[in-house]
Amino acid sequence: MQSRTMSGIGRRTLIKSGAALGAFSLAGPAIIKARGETPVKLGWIDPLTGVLSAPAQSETEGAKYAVAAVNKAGGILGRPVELLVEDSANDVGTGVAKARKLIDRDHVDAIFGDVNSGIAYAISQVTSEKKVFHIVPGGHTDPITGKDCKWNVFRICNTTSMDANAITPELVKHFGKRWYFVTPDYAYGHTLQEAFIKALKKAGGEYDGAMLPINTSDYSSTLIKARAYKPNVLLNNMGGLAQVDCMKQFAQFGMGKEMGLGGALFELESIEAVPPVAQTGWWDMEWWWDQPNQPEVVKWVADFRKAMGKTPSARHWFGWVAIWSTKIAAEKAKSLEAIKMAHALEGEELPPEVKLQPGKVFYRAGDHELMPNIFVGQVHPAKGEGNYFTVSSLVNGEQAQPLSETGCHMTYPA
Amino acid sequence: MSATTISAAPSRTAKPKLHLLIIWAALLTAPAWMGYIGGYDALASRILVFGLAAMGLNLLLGFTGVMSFGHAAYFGLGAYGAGFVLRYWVHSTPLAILCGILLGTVAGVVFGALMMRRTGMYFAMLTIAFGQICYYVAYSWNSVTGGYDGLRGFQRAPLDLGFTVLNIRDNGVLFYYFVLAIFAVCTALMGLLLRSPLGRTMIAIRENPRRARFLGINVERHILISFAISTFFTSVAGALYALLNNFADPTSLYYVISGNIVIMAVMGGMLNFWGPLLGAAIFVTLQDYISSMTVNWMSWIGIIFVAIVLFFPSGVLGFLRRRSASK
Amino acid sequence: MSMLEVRGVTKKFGSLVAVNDVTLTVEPGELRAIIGPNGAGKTTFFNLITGFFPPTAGRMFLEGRDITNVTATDRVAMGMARTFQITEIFPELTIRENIRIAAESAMGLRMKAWMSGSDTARVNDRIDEMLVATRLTAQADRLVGELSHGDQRSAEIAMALALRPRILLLDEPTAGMGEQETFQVAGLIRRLHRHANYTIVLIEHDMRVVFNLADRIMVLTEGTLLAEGTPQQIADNAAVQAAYLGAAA
Amino acid sequence: MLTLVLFNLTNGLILGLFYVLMALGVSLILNLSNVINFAHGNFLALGGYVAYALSPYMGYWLALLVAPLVVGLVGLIVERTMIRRVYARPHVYSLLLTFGLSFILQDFCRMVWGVNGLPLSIPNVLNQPVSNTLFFLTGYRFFLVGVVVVAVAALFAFLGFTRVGTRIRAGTLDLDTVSALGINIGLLRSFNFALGIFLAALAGVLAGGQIGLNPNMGDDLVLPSFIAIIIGGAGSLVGTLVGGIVIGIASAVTAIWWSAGSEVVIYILMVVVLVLRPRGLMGEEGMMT
Repeated sequence: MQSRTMSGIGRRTLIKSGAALGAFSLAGPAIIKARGETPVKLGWIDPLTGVLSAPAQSETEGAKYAVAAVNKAGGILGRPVELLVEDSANDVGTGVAKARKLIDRDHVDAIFGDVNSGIAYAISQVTSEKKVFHIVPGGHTDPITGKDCKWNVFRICNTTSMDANAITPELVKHFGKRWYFVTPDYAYGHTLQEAFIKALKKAGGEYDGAMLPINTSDYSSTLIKARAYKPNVLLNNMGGLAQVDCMKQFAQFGMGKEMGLGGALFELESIEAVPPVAQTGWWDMEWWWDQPNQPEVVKWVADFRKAMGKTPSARHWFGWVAIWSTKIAAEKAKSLEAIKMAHALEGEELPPEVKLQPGKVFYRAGDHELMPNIFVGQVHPAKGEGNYFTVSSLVNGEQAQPLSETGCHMTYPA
Repeated sequence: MSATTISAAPSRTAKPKLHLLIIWAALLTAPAWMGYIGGYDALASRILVFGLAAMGLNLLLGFTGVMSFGHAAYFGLGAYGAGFVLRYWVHSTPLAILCGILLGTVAGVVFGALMMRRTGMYFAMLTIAFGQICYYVAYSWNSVTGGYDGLRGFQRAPLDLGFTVLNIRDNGVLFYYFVLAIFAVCTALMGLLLRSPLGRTMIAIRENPRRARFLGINVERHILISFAISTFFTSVAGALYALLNNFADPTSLYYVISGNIVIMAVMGGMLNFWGPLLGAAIFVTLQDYISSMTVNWMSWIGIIFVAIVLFFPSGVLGFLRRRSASK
Repeated sequence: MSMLEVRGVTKKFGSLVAVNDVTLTVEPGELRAIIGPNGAGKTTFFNLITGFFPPTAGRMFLEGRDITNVTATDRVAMGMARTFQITEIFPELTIRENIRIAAESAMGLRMKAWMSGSDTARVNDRIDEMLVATRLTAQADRLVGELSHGDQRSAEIAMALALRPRILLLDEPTAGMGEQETFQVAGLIRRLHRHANYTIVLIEHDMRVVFNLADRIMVLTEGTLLAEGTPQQIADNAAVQAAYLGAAA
Repeated sequence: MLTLVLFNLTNGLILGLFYVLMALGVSLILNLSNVINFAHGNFLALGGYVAYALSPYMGYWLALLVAPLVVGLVGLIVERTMIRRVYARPHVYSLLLTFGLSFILQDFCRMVWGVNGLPLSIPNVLNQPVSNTLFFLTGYRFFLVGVVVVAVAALFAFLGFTRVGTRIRAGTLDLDTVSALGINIGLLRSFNFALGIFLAALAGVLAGGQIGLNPNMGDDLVLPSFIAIIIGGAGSLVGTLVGGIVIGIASAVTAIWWSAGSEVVIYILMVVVLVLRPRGLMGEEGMMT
């Protein structure tokens, strides 16, 4: 109630006055605090319960950690930052309701979420309708910044095409060109597999594959089929716990002796759920903590470990970047108005203490997709705390997917 | 007085009319006061939608005495039916609702006919299983339903009344009144139904199926009819849900939603016509609040389920009535 | 033509023979009583007649039509109405509503979601008629569950009558009743039989009621027909006296 | 192709046995208590987690036995304090009760053991494929089949040859008669419930070794176990056994041609069975109406 921005009042009044009973709403408690004390409210929606709760929880932790840091650094526009976390329960209806609640009732200045890209997309419909600044930290399907891109929506995690393009040369180099896909049967899986096929065809390879229900936990039938195809490498495109189950059974069946294992996205949360014998394969990490040559990263990781008692994952980094990006956008725009923030963030390069990696990391203006490095490397059993992955190369995001291939035509409201 | 069960039968007293006055006054002014109790327009619409779904279910559960734990299927099919029209066919809100109703009700009749030879727990189990069929179809048929990601890329269309256009697309309050109008029509139909011979037959089956059979009432056929009618109203709610979210997704067909609809009916008081609406209001609001306050909301919702079953089996209205009766 | 004809019906539950080869003929306008000690198979026999479950063997005819494989619901439509040993009513509805459900069912209105004014009037007339016939007009708007046992039984009979049955089957209509209530219900049955000329089959324990009302009596023991005849013939029957009346004395 | 089909048949059998273990528990409780246990999958998860918590102290083998016992005891407490109070009430209450319990149990596992998946380590001896051709028959899968076969055989022997078992079977057929014989139905139901939960928890420990532990791990197994019961036929434990194996095989064989259909096929199968043979493969006519 207290944190109405100028644009917020304007928008709300407009909506309310359209209603027959709009007059009532003006009688609300009109305590206007000094501008400096009024917190900037950020609404964070993630599936904290349900099958995606592990990455969702990490993202949320990262965001909370970032909010503490931002507040220490003077908040946003000199105002303290308040994070309102909502559980989408991995359900679109709930996610959309939470977005409306954060916008209509809590009058948040920005919305973040969701790990589930279907929910992220649905929320983006609400935020663009309500003209609220929206960052998708970790929902991967391409259309969010591709053919369905919206002026108010920015994304931190990679598109599936970026991930696929980054790892393909390594897989071809190490294993060969005959691939077998194990892919979840939903948009994320489809776009990922298409991206892989495109990249593989360029390299002159051949493939076969199986589309599985997203929560599949038994892979024996699929692995039997896969082995019969005699591929050089098995691409495990499943997500979260399903990916873990697939890896375990791959190891149990001793299939590592006959073919390589790899895929696009893998996460620290998942590696830890796999028994050591199954910790293997070539993968992308969308961010990896172990960067000994980057002093600010080493310091950040040490601080994070001290504060949170765990090693930060890519999801933590998503949360971190999401909050800092909002500060950067608002302070460059000198406003919390979504349209000004959106313009401000376009093409903006992240500073070292935010990007936490070498090279230039920026939001591409044409599709609002963050262009970080993709960490390509090999997973192995832990060689020290959190040390499960050895980076072999960094692939530049823009190189992985040029703007022309995204299908995004960014239009701003008149 | 234990006149709870005949509240839907012709009433001659003034008291129910007072109830009606309060209910409709509250519903009509909801957008004005929702904000003060921490609500918002979409929450009010959500309550109406689930209230309608629960009242539809309650025709079967409370007034015919037959258990269904699979009504999410018809709710979700209503949503998809509406979504299909807007996504693939024409930009028309009324047509979307009609198609949602058609899809949900046809499925209700077909599944009902397949299930009707079973009673008791096996019937309940079959309702769940048939509901899950719809879930898996929506989930697997990517090219049509959008699969796991849901059916997206549509928006409810403004309502063209001929003389004026109501922009229910962009105006949340206006959309609330649109939902309320449909809700009003549906509840009027339900009220008329329960006062009709068909409604009395349903109540007769609930009260005493054996007696009903020996009054020449074909119990199975009437349960099927009741089932179909109940899926009709639940699919109306589903269609409205799709319009509310501008989205249809498989979760709306999942059995957890069925369970939520059932608990709403029971929580409010399933022997009362308006009980499910009250239950929906309480449940949706509680879920909204608790899930914002704690990530362990599932425990709280679970505890609510258990507490209702063990301590308030006749729901809030039943509980109030008994308290006032014992004074 | 006989109103009801039962030819050699048998009902077995597993190895237990509940009803064994029983034959019965009831003429129009007749009041037939079925008596016998507990466990004689009287109610099972009733359940067979009304279609509660199918017989293991034998056939049944209602006004010459074979009803052996007809469902209970359809038998009602053909003119058969029954009451139960333990009163089966809709306890949380008023007497009027109870009868209304029966009347609407009998008049073929039960599927209707809307009713015309003339239908409503016809239903109301039938309800009033039944209320008068069973002398329940004064209690018409009370919940059946709140009534005395005798009135509840009268209400159940009123529901059966509202079906306009060709034949009425009453299972122990005075069971568990006091002197006054027994008198009330027996009086009602007598009026239905003598004045309205209903065909009635009843199972009854109270011998005063049976011998006062019945035109003919059949006696069942252990599922088989022991004797059949007028009240006088039954009273004089040595086998009946030995097996049943003697045991009761 | 033939090898592929044969592989999948065998594999489906293994899968089916899993469903069987789960469905038998649901079926036992349904038959005697007339309660559909929605929380069955959560008891399964709890079984896995308890084994995970216990195995550092007592080793895998002992935990395999002790964890189901512990969870069975939890089941017994739940039955005595809550479930038994709704036996006499309309079905809707028992459904809602177990539904609510499933929420609570799922959240409990999440609170105690966290949202990240946890691996349940199995002894190395079980972790190797038996042969190179039959690579999908790992030692663990053989072990899993062995445990299920032993458990199911023991269950049927128990129901067939012991006094309590005979009473449970009799109670399934005719509860009134059993109680008229002076048997304490309340105790019988409590024991039977705990037995069903024991089986679920055992399935949980076994599943944990194969697919790992997470708070939602039982969710996807509850509905298939309902289907197994419907296909097998109400009131018949043998039917449930057959039903579980049938859907396991159907699901595995379907995966050869149509991977995404491996879940939906069991529902299609159910509809086919219901249309052709409404009482299920082995159901008794009287039981289902």
